[in-house]
Amino acid sequence: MRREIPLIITFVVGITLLSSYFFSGTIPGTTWVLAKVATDITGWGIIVTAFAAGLASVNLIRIHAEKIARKRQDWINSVALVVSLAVFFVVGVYVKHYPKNISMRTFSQNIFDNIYSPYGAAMFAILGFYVASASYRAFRARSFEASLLLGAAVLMMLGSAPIGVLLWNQFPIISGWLLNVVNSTGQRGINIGLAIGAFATAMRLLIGLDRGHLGSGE
Amino acid sequence: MIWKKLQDIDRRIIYTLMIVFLLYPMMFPIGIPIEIDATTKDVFNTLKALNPATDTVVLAASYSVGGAPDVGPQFDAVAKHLFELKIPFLVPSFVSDGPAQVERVLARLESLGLVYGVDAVNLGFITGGEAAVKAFVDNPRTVFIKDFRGNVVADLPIMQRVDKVTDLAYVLDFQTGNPGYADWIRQAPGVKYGAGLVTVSVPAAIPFVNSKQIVGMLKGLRGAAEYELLMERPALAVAKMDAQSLGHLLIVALIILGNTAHFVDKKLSKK
Amino acid sequence: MSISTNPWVWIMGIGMVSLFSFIYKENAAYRFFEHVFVGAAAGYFLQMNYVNILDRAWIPLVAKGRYSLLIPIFLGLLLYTRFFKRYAWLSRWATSFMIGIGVGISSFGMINAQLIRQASAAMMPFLVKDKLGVILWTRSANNTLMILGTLSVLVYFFFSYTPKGPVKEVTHFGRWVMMLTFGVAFGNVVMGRISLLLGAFERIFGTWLGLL
Amino acid sequence: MIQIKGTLFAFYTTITVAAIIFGVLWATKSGKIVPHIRRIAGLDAIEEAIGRATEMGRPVHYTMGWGPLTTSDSPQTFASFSVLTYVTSLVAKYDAELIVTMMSPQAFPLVQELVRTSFMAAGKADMFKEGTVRFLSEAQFAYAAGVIGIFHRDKVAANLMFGYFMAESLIFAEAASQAGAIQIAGTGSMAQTPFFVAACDYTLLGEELYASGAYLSQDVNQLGSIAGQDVVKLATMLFILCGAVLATIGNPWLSNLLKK
Repeated sequence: MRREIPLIITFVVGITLLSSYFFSGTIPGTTWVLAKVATDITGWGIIVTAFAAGLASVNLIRIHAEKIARKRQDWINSVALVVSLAVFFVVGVYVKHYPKNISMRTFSQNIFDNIYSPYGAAMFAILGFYVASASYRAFRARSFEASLLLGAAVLMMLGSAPIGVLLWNQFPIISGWLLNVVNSTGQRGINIGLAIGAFATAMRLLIGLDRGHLGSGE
Repeated sequence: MIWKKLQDIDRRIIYTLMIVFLLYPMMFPIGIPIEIDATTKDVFNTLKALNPATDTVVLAASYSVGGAPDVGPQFDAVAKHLFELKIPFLVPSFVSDGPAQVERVLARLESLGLVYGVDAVNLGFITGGEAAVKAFVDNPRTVFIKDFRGNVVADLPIMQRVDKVTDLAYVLDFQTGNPGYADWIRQAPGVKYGAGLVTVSVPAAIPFVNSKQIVGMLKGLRGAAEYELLMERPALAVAKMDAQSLGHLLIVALIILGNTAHFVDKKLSKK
Repeated sequence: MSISTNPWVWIMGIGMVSLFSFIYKENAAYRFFEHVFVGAAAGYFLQMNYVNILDRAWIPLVAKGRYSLLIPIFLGLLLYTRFFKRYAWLSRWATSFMIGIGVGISSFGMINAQLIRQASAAMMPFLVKDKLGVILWTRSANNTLMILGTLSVLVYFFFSYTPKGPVKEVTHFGRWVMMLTFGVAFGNVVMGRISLLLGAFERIFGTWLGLL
Repeated sequence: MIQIKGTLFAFYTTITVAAIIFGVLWATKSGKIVPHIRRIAGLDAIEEAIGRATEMGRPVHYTMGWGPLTTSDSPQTFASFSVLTYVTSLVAKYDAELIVTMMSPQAFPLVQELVRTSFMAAGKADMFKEGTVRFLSEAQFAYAAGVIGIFHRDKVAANLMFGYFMAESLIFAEAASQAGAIQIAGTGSMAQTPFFVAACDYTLLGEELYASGAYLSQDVNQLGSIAGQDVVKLATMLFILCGAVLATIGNPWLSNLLKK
């Protein structure tokens, strides 16, 4: 039973959603409208996910609470983590329940605009540096395949920046050809393969042939 | 010796050079001209051809704060354009960062005369990714219960224009990844769909543009710069394009240097 | 412009520079702001999910009597059985429910949007003629390259067959097409990544330090 | 129930593809077909990477990226589960240290369970600790910030990345390379593969991610499914060729069929 019920749940939910793409009307033998049932199920998924987020946060808090309690190395940082978690959570919940409290709203917008948003932007922007060091490090014409990678990348860079056309007016044309013809070709081939692989994986789960995720049979 | 060393420049030197090459043109712009791409014109012309009396547009805010420098300027430009054209737009967010960023854009437009709830609405965030896109497509009017400002969505005047997803003249989706064009294409096949993409997603999206599943596309910051030029209102995005150019040149130069060093060194050591 | 006097902007600026400092070396300032950021994001998302439960489950249940919502609430609560060894297995009901959604939602799109649409997009004429019947050689060459390229990539992805002889050459060609594709994607992305950096510089050197 | 317009062809394709896969799978199960999977270098390298980490006394880091369960990218997560099961068994065998960081709250309970039971199956239940599977953040770059912090502080020697990734891919790949870790990656996200190719020691391309479960476990169900996928690919190729030939002679039959 412990393994059968989860398999049945996956099958029923999966089949219902899949059929809703092909059929409209009611589910045979019931008065339930298929499209409505499918919408409900996806909506429920959102709710279950929200509960899962709570569970995952417990893990985060437990790891850091332990660090603080045992005064492990860097425990001050763990305090910072827990405090900022608490502030963001409490402020958000407060604003949700009292949306008319202007000073709290301003505070909430401020921590979003000056902590959450720019820090995310900073981490993302690190990519600007990494893309430079990665191209320098990785783009060596060591083999024929590596030369193809390198050549295509350099031509693309020269074609897509506004300065490229000033250096040689054919750069945007070459990069356009690479993007529309060569790139489309490769993407298409890989995409078709991926679609088949993903579909087969999904089908195995639907039928219950892959059950590694259910753990051992306890 | 020197060739060996050049093959392996300390990455910190590269980083420092990057900072210099990008900061300089930002402080002292050069003014390199920009050509406008056809996919950008598609977005512009699609919006321009709409009828303010009957048509409503969706500007989905699915861009994270991290990707905002690439996609945010597109959203700013298009929202401003819609406001000038007097075409009402709904803004649902499919990533949690969306609503707070949209709020800033709307506040700026409100100071210019936009009427909230009539011309535009910040619907707020809905979680679930692709499932959320599907939920919105199924019920664009009722899936958001309260908007980001706490109003009941169903009561807003703008919502009376929309009942089914096919009532929407155009969906323009600003995205930094997930959910994005692939999810919309799968879940909303009957909708005229355009994409404001983070530059990284562009190559993967090209096959869908060619197959007309995506109609109109803005490509990263450059797309925003082009859009600003089409509106004849060059702003922030245009200003940053010079820095882009120099950054590219630096990286290309580094690659050439590294490879030259690699080959010269190989040749010398063979002798 | 001059340097900002707004304390919020200072919190932003110092945090951003500290996070950036990682590229030179992992250090105490990075570590501190990393933890602040991870905490902030966790709190922010937790709050978002709280709002979701409130708006999508609790309020419709209590105010509108939509009792079917008891199902996802029950499933969501089952996840927490993990803290009680004896009942931990019940949490699989919830996870298998989510897996069912993933399976149902992905299968159609994979076949329809990805397999069929992409395969049919590859069905281009080998020879393209204009209205007068004159063969357009460039377009024909491009089309032929695209069809054969797509097929070679697919040949590379045969797993239960070890390529030999001419087929091996085809898989090589498939790999070359892929390498070019990856090069294109990488080169194209450089621009996007630089614009992120510019956005960050705008905040640090403009908003905070007032240099721009 | 009424057929929705425009989905007829997709419906029959779905049925046909599923039938081919299950048909070949059944034939494999009953021993009629014995598929041999061609070599996938990146997967062979996993054992070497874990062995090296053990020698150095430093941990192995595993991430499945976004790890979604309820979207179209979820099959990548499921493929990653198979790889993680294999990695965990190797870690147990070598007595190495494993750190799995998670971004997906959906997959988090599953992964915790998966790692715990894999350790138990290897008779090393005590190797599983609260910190083995760590949830860091649902926010993409907060997660990235946390992960690269761990690379440096815990001195990760091997970095394994399998699953659905977005922009954080290059942050991980570059930061781990600076920390001196050996890296193996596989993803179905087309846009990220180039970064893995450029910055990692081994990268699985495209569909190879979906073949890894079969390759590593040699499980008969998965092997049969891989063989079935190959048949579907062959059929698709013939289909494309026919379509191209028909398009060349100007016959619209196939393209009309597709619209049904």
